[in-house]
Amino acid sequence: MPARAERLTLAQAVSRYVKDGDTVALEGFTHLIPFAAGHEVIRQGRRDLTLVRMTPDLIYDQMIGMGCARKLIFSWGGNPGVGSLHRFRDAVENGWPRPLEIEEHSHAAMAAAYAAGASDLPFAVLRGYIGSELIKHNAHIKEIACPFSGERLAAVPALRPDVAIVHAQQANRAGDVLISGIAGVQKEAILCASQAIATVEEFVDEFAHPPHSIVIPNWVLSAVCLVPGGAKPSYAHGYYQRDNAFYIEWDKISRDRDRFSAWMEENVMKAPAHA
Amino acid sequence: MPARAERLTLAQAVSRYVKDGDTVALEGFTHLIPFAAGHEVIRQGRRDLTLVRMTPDLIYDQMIGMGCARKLIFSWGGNPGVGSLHRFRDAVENGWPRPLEIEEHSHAAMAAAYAAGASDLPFAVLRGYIGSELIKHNAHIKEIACPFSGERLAAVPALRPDVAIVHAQQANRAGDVLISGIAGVQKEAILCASQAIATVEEFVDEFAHPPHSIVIPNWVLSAVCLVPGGAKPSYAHGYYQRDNAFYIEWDKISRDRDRFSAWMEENVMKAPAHA
Amino acid sequence: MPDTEFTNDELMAVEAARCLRDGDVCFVGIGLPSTAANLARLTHAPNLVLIYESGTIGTKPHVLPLSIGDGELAETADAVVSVPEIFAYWLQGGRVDVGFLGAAQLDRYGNLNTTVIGSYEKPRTRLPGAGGAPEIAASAKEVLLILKQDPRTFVERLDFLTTPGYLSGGDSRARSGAKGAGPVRVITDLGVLEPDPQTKELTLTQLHPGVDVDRVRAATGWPLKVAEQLRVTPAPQAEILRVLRDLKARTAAAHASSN
Amino acid sequence: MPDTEFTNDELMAVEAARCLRDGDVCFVGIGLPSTAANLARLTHAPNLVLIYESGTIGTKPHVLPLSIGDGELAETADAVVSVPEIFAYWLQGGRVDVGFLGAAQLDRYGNLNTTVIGSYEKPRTRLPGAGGAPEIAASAKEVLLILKQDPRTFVERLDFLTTPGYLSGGDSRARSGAKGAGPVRVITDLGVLEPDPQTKELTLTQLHPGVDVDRVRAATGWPLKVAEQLRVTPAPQAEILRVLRDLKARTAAAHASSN
Repeated sequence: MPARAERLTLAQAVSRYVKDGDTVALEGFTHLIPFAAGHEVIRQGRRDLTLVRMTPDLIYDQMIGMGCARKLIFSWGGNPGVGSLHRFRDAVENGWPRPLEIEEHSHAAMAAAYAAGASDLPFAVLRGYIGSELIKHNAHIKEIACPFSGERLAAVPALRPDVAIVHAQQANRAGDVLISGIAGVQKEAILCASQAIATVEEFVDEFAHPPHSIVIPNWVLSAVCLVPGGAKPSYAHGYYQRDNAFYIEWDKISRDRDRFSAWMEENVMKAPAHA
Repeated sequence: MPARAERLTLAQAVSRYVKDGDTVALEGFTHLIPFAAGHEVIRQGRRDLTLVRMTPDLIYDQMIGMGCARKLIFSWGGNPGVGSLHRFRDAVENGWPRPLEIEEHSHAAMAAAYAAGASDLPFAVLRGYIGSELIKHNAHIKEIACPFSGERLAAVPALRPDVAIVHAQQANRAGDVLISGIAGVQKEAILCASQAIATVEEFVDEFAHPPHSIVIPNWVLSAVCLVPGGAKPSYAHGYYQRDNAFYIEWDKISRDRDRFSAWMEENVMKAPAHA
Repeated sequence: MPDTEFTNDELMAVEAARCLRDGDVCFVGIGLPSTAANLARLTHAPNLVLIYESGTIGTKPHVLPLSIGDGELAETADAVVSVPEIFAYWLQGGRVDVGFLGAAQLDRYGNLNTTVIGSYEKPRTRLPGAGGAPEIAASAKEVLLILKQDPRTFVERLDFLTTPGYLSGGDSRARSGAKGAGPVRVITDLGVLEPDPQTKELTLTQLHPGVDVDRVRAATGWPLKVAEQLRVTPAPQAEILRVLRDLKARTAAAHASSN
Repeated sequence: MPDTEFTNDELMAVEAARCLRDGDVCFVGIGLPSTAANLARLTHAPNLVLIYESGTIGTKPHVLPLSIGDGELAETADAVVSVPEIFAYWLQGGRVDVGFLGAAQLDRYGNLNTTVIGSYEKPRTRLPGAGGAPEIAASAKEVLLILKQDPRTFVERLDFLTTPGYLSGGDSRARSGAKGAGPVRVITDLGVLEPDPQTKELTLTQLHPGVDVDRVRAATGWPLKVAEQLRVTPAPQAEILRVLRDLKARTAAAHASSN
């Protein structure tokens, strides 16, 4: 019998479920990026994490720059609509603050790898990587033949992180979680992980079931944490919009190591944990 | 550029898109079974069809009994909650009205094969058929090794029917189709087929987006046909309930070849086509 | 019927319901399994999570569905997903604690036949086939079998092995790659059989009230192993019988008026 | 700016929009592709179907999204699906007519680099990486490339082949298993390049107004093939420029007030 999602503070949930050396997936495809949870991981000083995310975005740029990560599994590492992720680049190009191993995929492969993990399959099959040199640099991309036609396709290993963290709009009293709008790979991230944490904007008595919404049952979640604004500066459909200005500003903040460190000290390290 | 769903009568749609010898999938998992479309296929006298359906249900019992089918690809061939499909049994056991070739799967494999077809993959992988003698009798079940772990899994070929037919609650003016409630494998059936026909209960100006609903865009459908009651005696969530009494009665009607033939003549062959 | 009497079907449903722990995730089929699972949910296991293969998760039907995809299953569900998803993410994904299965034939290792009587190519009786059973049997953490016991069902040798139990016994299932434990209990109209911890051969461990071992042996098509200590199934309590009969009456009334 | 003048960016957007046929299904990225696709939808191609990789199908944003997953994309979509589904059923499934791509480097066969400048292990510049590009390039029926032309971008030899164009030219793409036709047009700030029907080498076929061949050669890192008959890009009509500028103004106003 699975445990029911427990209502914890974010600090409790991170402390209990995210350990040094874990493989951790904070998902949310542009929408509902779990920034608050990532900041809590930084505050709690986690190290040697393998970070998994299709689009590392600012949250992984911050975690990488703060030295949390040993390895990154990803498919597109830019600042969307702006340019580079400077902390990611500094780690890859110069090993600062520590060398970062990378395992690099395409979006299609990573999405399929999450789905394979959720399905408890060891690998995913796709028409992928045709002609791409990524195959040469990633031992986790192999060829597989169709047992019926002989056709050659690409295979990638399933993603099976220790912990997945997502942000969602609502939880009900039972701890079921509602995601509305763009749902990305959040369901797959939750279902492929050993433990899953959801932070939510609010608790409600009953879901209104807006169009384009999905419900994640409480019994596939380890913890649900109330964290209003937990996706800022990304957005939460129906709650607040994306802070595009901050994404542009991040380009300046993150370009310089000292300015980055000072900003993180001021805005993350000294910020109160969500109670 | 794909063609947009054309609004046709059911007779026109079947006449245009269902040809003798075609592989045809009428899907709907208990809910929204496209009975009216199946009846139109019978009335138009199609022959040598390969019928694909997870649960053949009464509609394929009728099509098999009327001699439309050369082959059946399926995973559970019973009368749900009642017992046998007598026309299916008579075809398999006695070759009446003609021999029926069968390709038999489990539900999990057939669902995965539909999804593989929708994904334009040549095969699907699953943890399936462990210990089952179905493997010995179905050349379309093979073993495949994980290229990373070496683990052995089952593979089945993707389903790629010539035509898929589904029934849905609503279409809008553009020809987009709304399915609400249990959605089964209808989206996959539509997307894995070369042509797709949807029959609908009604045309509406705008969808209300009830909970648990999905929208199929008009540009993956060949035709949309107005057929109120088109799923009877199965049900259409929000429109009418399942005619359980008829499912029980079918056991008696279908047990005897003559009674079956008389019933079909009276209730299907002489019934007016939906205009 | 007075509260203190009960039918075999009622006893089977009550005994099967007793096997479910509150909070279990249960993959349910139509018929006795659905009755048992809903009975458990309405009595000692209010947090039982019911999944039907039509894609409804956490459904709480007020009356028993007659088909696996009845509308009320969707209306009262926490989530409704596609059929490919229910089999891939939820069953194969290892999220199901208990799967219920029945069969036309069962052998001493709990292997099941729902495919044919006679040969596969020229069957004497063509049965419905596999449905979800092979993967439920492989992936659910535990399987409960519910079927009436007679020598045509409990056979020395299956005509066809549709769905794996313990295969050829011993560690053969463990070596097969199946993730779940297999059939941990067979609940019949005469008693309960459980696999021997070593050989995995189904062994009579419990008798229903008023049934003796000879009667069970006579209803079994192989030389039946019998446990040294036999339990007797407790008679259903009045309260659970009342809930069961209410559920059945509600169901009958609802379906009679459904056309 | 008066209606008769226009910037290079505007010309690129207009020229890219012209390539889209009404009713096409278009897999769109952020930036110029999104501008071009929405411009086409608001002018000659009202039935253009826009798919963003965040899972929005048939979206009709009133203003241009700044990220691939802006809320308005979901609000105005015909359907919103998961990211695994958008890549499996819709892109890989062969439902996309036109994919738009850009890149940091492009070679004469339309192969793209978005991964690194320098070596992969010790990159001089680490770029964002593949994203959806390799599978868009392989699976979309046609690919349109939009990028500004200069010798650092249009290179003799890619530092890294992230995404396939025509690979080594000739029939090498056809033999690769890629289902789509590949990059049928490269729209730059100077003109348009198209693949030679046989060799698949990108060939200058069209010049923007006021640009001459020498200027394009100077902006190209390989000896550029030039078609015998060069077309000249028609200047944008006043109406399409008005629509484009309205769209951009609406977008700027919306995003300025979005915090």
